[in-house]
Amino acid sequence: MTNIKDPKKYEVIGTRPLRPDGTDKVTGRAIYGGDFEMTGLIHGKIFRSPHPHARIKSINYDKALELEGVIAVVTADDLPVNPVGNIAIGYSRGNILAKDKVLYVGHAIAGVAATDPHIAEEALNLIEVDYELLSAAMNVEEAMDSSSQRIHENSFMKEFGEMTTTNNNIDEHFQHKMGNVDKGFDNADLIVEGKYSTVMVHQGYIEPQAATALWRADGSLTVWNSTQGSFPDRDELSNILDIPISKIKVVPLEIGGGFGGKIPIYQEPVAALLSKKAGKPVKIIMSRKEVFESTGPTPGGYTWVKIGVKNDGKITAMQSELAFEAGAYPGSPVGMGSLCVFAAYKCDNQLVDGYDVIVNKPKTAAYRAPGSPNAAFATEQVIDEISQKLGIDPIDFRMMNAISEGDRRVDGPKFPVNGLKQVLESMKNSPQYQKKLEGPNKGRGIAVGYWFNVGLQSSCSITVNTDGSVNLIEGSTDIGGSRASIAMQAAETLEIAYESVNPSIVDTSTVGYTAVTGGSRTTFSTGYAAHLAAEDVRDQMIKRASEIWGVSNDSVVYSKGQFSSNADPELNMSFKKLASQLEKTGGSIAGNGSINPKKVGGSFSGSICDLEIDPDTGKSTILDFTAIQDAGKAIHPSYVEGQMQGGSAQGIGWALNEEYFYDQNGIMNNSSLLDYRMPTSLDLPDINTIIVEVPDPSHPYGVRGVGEANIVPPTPAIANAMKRATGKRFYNLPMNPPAVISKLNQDS
Amino acid sequence: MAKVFIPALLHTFTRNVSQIDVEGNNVRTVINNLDMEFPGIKSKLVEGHQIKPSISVAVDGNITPMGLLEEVGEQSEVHFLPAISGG
Amino acid sequence: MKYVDYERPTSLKSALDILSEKGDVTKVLAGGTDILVKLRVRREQPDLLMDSKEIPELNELSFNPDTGLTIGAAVPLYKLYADADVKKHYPALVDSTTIIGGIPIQGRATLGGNLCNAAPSADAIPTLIVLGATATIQSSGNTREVSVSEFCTGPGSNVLKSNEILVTINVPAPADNSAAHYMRFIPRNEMDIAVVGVGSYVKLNASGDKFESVNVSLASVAPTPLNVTEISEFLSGKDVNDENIEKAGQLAKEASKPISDMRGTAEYRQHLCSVLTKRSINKSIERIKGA
Amino acid sequence: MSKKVHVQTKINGEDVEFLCEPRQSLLECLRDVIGMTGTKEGCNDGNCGACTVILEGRTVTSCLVLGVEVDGKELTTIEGIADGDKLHPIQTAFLENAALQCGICTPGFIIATKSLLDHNPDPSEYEIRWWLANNLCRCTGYDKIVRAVQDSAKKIKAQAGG
Repeated sequence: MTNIKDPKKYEVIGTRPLRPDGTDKVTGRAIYGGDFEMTGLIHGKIFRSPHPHARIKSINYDKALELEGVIAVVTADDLPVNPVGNIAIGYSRGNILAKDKVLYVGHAIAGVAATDPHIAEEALNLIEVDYELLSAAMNVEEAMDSSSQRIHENSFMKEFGEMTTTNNNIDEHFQHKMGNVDKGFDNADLIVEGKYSTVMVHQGYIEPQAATALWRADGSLTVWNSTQGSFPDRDELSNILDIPISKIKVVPLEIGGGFGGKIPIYQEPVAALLSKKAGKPVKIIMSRKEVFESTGPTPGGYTWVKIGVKNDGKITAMQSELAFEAGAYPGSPVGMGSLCVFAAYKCDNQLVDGYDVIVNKPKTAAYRAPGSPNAAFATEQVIDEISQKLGIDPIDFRMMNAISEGDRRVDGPKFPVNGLKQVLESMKNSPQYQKKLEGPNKGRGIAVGYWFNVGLQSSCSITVNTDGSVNLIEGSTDIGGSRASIAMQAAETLEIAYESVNPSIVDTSTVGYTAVTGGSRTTFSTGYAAHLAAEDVRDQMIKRASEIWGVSNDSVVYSKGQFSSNADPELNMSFKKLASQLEKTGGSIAGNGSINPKKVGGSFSGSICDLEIDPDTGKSTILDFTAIQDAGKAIHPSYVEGQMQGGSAQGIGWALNEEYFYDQNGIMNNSSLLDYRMPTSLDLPDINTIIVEVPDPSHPYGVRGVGEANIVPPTPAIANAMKRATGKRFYNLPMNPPAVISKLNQDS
Repeated sequence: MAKVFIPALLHTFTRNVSQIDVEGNNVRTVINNLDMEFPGIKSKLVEGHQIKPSISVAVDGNITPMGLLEEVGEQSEVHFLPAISGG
Repeated sequence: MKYVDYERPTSLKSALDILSEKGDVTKVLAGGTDILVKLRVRREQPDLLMDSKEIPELNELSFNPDTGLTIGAAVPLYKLYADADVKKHYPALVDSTTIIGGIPIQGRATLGGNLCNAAPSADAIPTLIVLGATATIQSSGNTREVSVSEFCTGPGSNVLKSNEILVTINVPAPADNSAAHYMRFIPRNEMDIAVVGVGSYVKLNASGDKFESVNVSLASVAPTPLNVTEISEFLSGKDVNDENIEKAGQLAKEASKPISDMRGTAEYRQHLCSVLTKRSINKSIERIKGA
Repeated sequence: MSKKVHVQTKINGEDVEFLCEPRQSLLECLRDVIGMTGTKEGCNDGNCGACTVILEGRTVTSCLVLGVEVDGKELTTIEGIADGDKLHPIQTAFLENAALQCGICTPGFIIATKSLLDHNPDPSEYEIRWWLANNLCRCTGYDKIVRAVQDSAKKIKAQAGG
């Protein structure tokens, strides 16, 4: 276990250097997925289902093929045959190109490639599909009703991986149990419960999915795309197309935002199949409508929470039931929601049940701490309700019940060292919380949120240049400035200037396996791998110095870029000087780092929101907002603040105006950036940030991933502020103006 | 003696025992010994000679990619959790 | 988007010739910020796009204290709300045109386009209606005037025949003791479509304590922008007081025929009709008193 | 058969000619016909601002302009903001204030900021947020972008010896 260097003596970590890829991004030279060009490139479009649930009786694309300029058309028949009994691969391939049934509006049915995008689009209108319409289940309540149409006819509810005999639209039931909740509720003085529902929302990245695929005559496939994980894409392409990994190379280009939504692949296999038929590279860029209807939003659903507490504020029992929309195929984040729903609070009696429910909507994907915001929208309001009833300050009440190191999570393992209490203290002492909020129709709400963060595999290599600079080769695609935060860790370990580290993000054939850019792991795991690669280089340089000086390896000391030897005070050489002599003294030096961290510290975050309601129109204005988060150690503070501000903005949008609005035919009406209302610059105040630093001992520099936890508390904090401003508890999202007015008119 | 925690959904299988001390220096031997106490539980946790893909194993609170090979210390705690992917 | 031809006539005559020859398969293009969106989703599929931006008569922007304001159909919004006379005499037009779309949209979009697009939620049409504006329409050999309140015939449709083009929008000279105002409600602070929009025009008597004439027009609560004549009848001659303004709000609510959609429920829109009508009338009164 | 139109325009001070079909937007012509991919596409219906360029002195969303409409007109795109290899103060300010994370919206914001500061050299925070409201960003929450615009105004004033 590397012990953490004394943070006060860091040279590079904690500073705010310019990111290495910045110049290209502010001059328009950076190449994103859609910017990729290649000789012989043709363009693809995808034909998608207009129905939420239907059997495909026939597909006819003869007319499309005859259109001048159209080169190839593919359907599910062009995918490998699914081996009998392997349900999982059937689901994966089914979401790429529908087979036998379409399960949501926007479900891909066929791909067309043509000499230009307009011709490909016209060809879509010449494809004829014969459907047999089926009734659709559009939310968890409808889908869980036993009378509802089965979406996957022969699937049975699973419990802990075991198939039960229950045949309904619930794919999996999760359960965590600790102590005895009934006993806990019996000796509670006060019990508060509530069912809180959220609606499907989208990550909202501004760059639509874009990918180009070239399937060569020798059977090798190269894909250039915007992605959150080039290696996971390679694995999934191999899985779906049934070709060996050795034949596939994924070249990640710059990515225009993802937030979890660009972890899965969608058009890459279709572009690959079209390229195979056409013998040319095929580029497919999604329209904004396709991004909304055909990628992976985060689920709606409900979270019911019941908490028992003694009059002195001690929690005695906590129970929850969560049911989230999986979308058309299993795999909603209800498992993660079940883990986070009570994460912040210590209690020996807990029972949590989670249901992963299939509905006729796009298959959900990760969206920044997936599942945790949905759960917190319930828990943090029930906690707020209790603190109001007991007359205890909401931060004090949370402090009294906050978990600490060694307390058990509901699924069993003990919490490692964490910064929840420090976050709560910072919230209490924050300028905003200290400031009085007066006047009618105004309210202040607070909430806390948790995300457990993940480690997963990362690999880096570092080569030393003759001028003393080093090349850092890594595989983590850079969404939010992680090139800088990873290079800073390598520079700190090598004790050279940050500017001497040239990071480059390379394709899947040039660096060791590196998992997804997600789960708040990039600065944590890939930074750790860069640190190990830097240590490897340092040790080799020390050995080389000992050989040049003819002294023992142990006598050589390296500090602040200088090699010296205890054996002879005269001996002294800079990193730069030694680097210039490598060729002549045995050859250039390259170091490697590979890590799959077992121990990963989670991150707690808090939000404070002051808002004002216009009682006539129901419109709310955020007056002041503060985000607080435990970063362990902020490597590049500007980008940590950026994550906190970005997560808060998404949380505010989620709370106030964002929703998938479906009509009664199961069709999304607002699949445009006009009517899917994400906050504009005019809708948000300045977002204050307070970084708390409780180092995670399982990382050489104490880093905790900060990418996700910050999106969890904004929605409940806003709901708690709404309660103070209107006197009403909001059980549904979004809390948009019509919802506020109908709440205000409820009893007056 | 490692302290093994039984997942809630398997409690009906273990006569409602939620926690039991089991001999074993790695996850494989712990599960084999557990199966002696509660015959058939192994088939719930292991497939072929690997932990089931839908399950992950945590030793002392850390989810391990090593599965059955992960070492288990004298005072270690072992949890079987539903596998969840990154955020 | 289907293949389409493009022509850019530089005289009104040549434009009218094109329209009389193939007007039924032609769409007149001004700013394009509405039309291009419709073409891409194939709500319209013309064979020809005729660009009107180089036609001199459609680019006129002039004010005469007696005859009022003449606005060419192709004048971009940013030019309109930057014009000194418009800012001075027609602040309600500035209210409307500075909130259409956003800054880049206003760099292209035109008042003529907003009117011809005839969206029930258009922000400029209620203002033109309450100001009593008229539209000058020409075809080869014929010119006619249509009151803006009759111009829209349904969601996205208007009175123009296929051989006709909108040349100018004409707004009467402002009367003494009068003012107009436009406001809308949107969930976001920008980049949104009116859930409800209200244009109001008020003319007070000399002493300012009685309404002489009032016009109120609503957006997004009927298939076309709605001219609430009941309010004009009720308020004319009435005292200027909260009770009468409250009643006007009630009349607006009753006149509205909103639908429920992704931007708001019918019930919520009716509620807003009364709230915004009261606020807009009061704003018009403030403008008179402030002048 | 689809006929193409010959368009002559001036982009970032240089004469540029190209052929395009009337249905091709200015955005598509810049990116796919001329090969200048600095201007980005986020929605193709004027709602995100990622495709903002300056046409005849006004910012416009180039996805709602046709290529044929810029014949004889003058354009400024992100590729023309820097002065050779010297970054414009706005570009430097965006980097120094970490006002971008993924960067897809950055070209649109820099163009909109340039146009704002040309029209209003010393804008208030409200005026900045109003002028930039057509440019959506999902990563930053806008805070550091507003700081970068304020910083740009100072840098430009300093550069002009103001």
